[in-house]
Amino acid sequence: MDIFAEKTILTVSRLTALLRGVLEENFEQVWVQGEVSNLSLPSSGHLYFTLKDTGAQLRCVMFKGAVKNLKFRPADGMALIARGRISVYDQRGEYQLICEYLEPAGVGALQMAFMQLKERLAKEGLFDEGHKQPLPTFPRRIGVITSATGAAIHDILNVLKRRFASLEILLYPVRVQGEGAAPEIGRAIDDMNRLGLVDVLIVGRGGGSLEDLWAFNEEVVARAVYRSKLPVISAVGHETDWTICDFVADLRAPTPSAAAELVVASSLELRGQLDALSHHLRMALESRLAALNARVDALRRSLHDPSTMLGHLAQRVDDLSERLEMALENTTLHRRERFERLRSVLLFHSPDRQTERFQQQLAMLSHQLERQLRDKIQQEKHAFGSVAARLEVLSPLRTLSRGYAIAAASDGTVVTTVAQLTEGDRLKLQLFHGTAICRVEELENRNA
Amino acid sequence: MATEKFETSLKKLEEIVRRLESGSLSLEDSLKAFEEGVKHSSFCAKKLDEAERRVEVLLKRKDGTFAREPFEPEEG
Amino acid sequence: MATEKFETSLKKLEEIVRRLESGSLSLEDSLKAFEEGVKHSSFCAKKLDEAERRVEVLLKRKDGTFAREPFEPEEG
Amino acid sequence: MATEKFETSLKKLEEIVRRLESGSLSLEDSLKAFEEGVKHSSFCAKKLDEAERRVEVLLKRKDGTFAREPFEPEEG
Amino acid sequence: MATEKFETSLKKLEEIVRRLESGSLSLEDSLKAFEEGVKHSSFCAKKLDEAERRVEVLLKRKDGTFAREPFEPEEG
Amino acid sequence: MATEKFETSLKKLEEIVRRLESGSLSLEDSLKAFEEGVKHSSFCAKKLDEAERRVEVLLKRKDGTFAREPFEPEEG
Amino acid sequence: MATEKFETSLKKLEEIVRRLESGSLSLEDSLKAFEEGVKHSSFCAKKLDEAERRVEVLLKRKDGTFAREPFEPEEG
Repeated sequence: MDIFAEKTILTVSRLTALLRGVLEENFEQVWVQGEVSNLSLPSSGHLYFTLKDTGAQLRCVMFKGAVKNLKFRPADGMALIARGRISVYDQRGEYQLICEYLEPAGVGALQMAFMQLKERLAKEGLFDEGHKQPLPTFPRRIGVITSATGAAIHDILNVLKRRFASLEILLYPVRVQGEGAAPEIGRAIDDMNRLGLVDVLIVGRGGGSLEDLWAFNEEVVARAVYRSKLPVISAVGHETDWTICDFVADLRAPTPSAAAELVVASSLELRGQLDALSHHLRMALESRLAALNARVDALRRSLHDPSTMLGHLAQRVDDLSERLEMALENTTLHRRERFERLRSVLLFHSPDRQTERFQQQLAMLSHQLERQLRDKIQQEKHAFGSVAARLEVLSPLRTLSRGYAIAAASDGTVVTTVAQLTEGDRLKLQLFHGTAICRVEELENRNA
Repeated sequence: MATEKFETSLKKLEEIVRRLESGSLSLEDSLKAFEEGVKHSSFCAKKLDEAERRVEVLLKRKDGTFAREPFEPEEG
Repeated sequence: MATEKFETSLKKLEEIVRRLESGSLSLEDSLKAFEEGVKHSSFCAKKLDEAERRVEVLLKRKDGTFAREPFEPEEG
Repeated sequence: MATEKFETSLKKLEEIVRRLESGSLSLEDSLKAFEEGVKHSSFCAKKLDEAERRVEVLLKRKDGTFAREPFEPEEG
Repeated sequence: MATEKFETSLKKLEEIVRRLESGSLSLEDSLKAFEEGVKHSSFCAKKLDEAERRVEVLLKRKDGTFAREPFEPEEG
Repeated sequence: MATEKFETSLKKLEEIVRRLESGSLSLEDSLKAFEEGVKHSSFCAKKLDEAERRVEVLLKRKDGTFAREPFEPEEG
Repeated sequence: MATEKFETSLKKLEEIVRRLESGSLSLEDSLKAFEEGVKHSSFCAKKLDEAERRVEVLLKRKDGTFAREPFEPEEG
């Protein structure tokens, strides 16, 4: 119908019905990409949102039945690719896309689902470190939840064999991929907890595609792991693949082999630790005993001191005794020396010498005394002798001896002339020998 | 008690070693601690020695109970 | 007394050795100190010998017999 | 007196020796001093002999016998 | 007198010797001095002999008998 | 007189000899002087003899006898 | 005279001899002088003899007897 050919006046409803027919006919199946805004999910269960890009926007709705099948939850700002048909909402006169399928733009739906679940569980606290349990230091029995025929159990047993670890393994066989795998895994975890036969759980499988590993990204598994009282080691796929299960688990091993290694290592380490502790225990006590022994020995050796002290004291006493004797001997010796010196000086100065000197002096003086006197006498004798001799020579008696006589008057006067005489006078004649008294008889030569 | 756990015992051993090494114990206490340590050490060693290498598979019966059986993995 | 502890005795021994080494004691006091020191020294040596014998016994047990004896460490 | 101490006696002996060596004593006093000195010397020697015997006994004990005798050091 | 001391006598002897050495004494005084000197000399000799004998005795004693005699030095 | 001293007498003897030598004396005086000199000489000789005997006695004593005689020098 | 001294007498004798020798004397005077001279001569001879005898006596005394006689020289 050419609505532009003639002026045909249509009612709004009519026109709207016409437009819907056109749109529904031509846009029965379209893919459109845009950014989500104004997202709302009322209690009716239908999802309403707008897709937009820089130039336009498109009203979208997804009915409850389709929403149920979504692996992820759309959100404002999310870039989406939507598949659906265009229809018109008569009452408002708006056209809208009735979405049958949605997927995140850029990533696959599974990834988006993974991310969203991860985000949600993280928000809920399922990944909190605080909730994680430590592995038992000594796991004696290990529960392994995996396929009985898969690579995982094979790898785990190989590791145990290789490491000679004495551990018990209890396998709980489950499907690890495909429909129903996740609930089975979850149930297995719960069963293991209930049975209480093991100390730790290894949950996992070998590597595969994202789809293969998907069971481990399912919420049911995550929640079972979270619920588990037994510590859970998640060991899914290869090293680069992380699953939700990995995040929730108490420990994540990159591979089942690695999980086995962890468990074994802890067991071996434990043995080493015990040995070390036992060694330290012994060493600590022995070194303490040795130290105490050394200390006691050192002290005991130091106790030998009194002998040395006694030796020193004895030496001192001996020394003093010796000095005492010496001093006493010196006392008498010095006095003896001093005394002997004095005595010898005394003897040297004995009066003997003085008397001897005096004797000599006296002898000399006595000798001189005698000689002087003798000399004197001799001298006088000599002087006298010569005078006496001269006198002898001069003696007048010599004249008399020749016959001369000296006549002396009675008065003694020597008569030298007759004049002096009178007859009858008495004369005294001195002769050489003797005298004669004579009388004068006659006088002659009176004048001569 | 028999319910003493390996971990508890090991922890006590550790504690004892630490106390002994600190040198703060008297000789008598050191000896007591050592004696206790030896007991713990022996206990732990015994526990470690008890473990055997055994691989079993858990089979779920129809009635919901479980049974353990030796597990022989298939080659490959 | 029998309650004398190794540490007390050792401390006294040390004190005695220090006093002896200080050289400030009279002969009489030195002798007394020495006598007491010898007593303490012997006491300490005896205690250490006992301790060593006890350790030896414990270690012997541990290496053999002990491991098989039932042991239940007490809760600390 | 019996209460005379070794150190006192030794000191007196030293004093006597010093006085004797100084030469300031009279002969008579020297003799007296010497006699007294000899007494002190003998006293000291006797005391030292006693001390040595005592130490000897203690050391003999210490090396062997003593350890077997019951000994309980008294609280100081 | 009997209280005369060796030292006094020796001093007098010295004085006498000095006076004798000075040569200033008269014969009479020399004689007197010498006589006195001889007396002092004899006295000193006697005293010294006595002292030496006593020293000998004391030293002999000290080496043997004395140590066995009980001795308690007096407080000084 | 008895108080005449040896030295005085000797001096007088010397004087007498000098005077005799001077020759100034009369025979009579010489004789008198001589007589006096002889007296002095004799006196001196006697004194010297006495002195020598005394010394001899003292020395004899000193070498032997004297030491045994009791002697107490007087306080000077 | 008795108081006449040897020297005076000798002098007079010499004078007499000189006068006699001068020859100036009469025989009578010569005789008198001579007579006097003889007297003096005799006197002198006598004095000399006396002196010699006295010396002998004194010397004899001194060598023997004298020493035993008490002698107290007079104070000069």
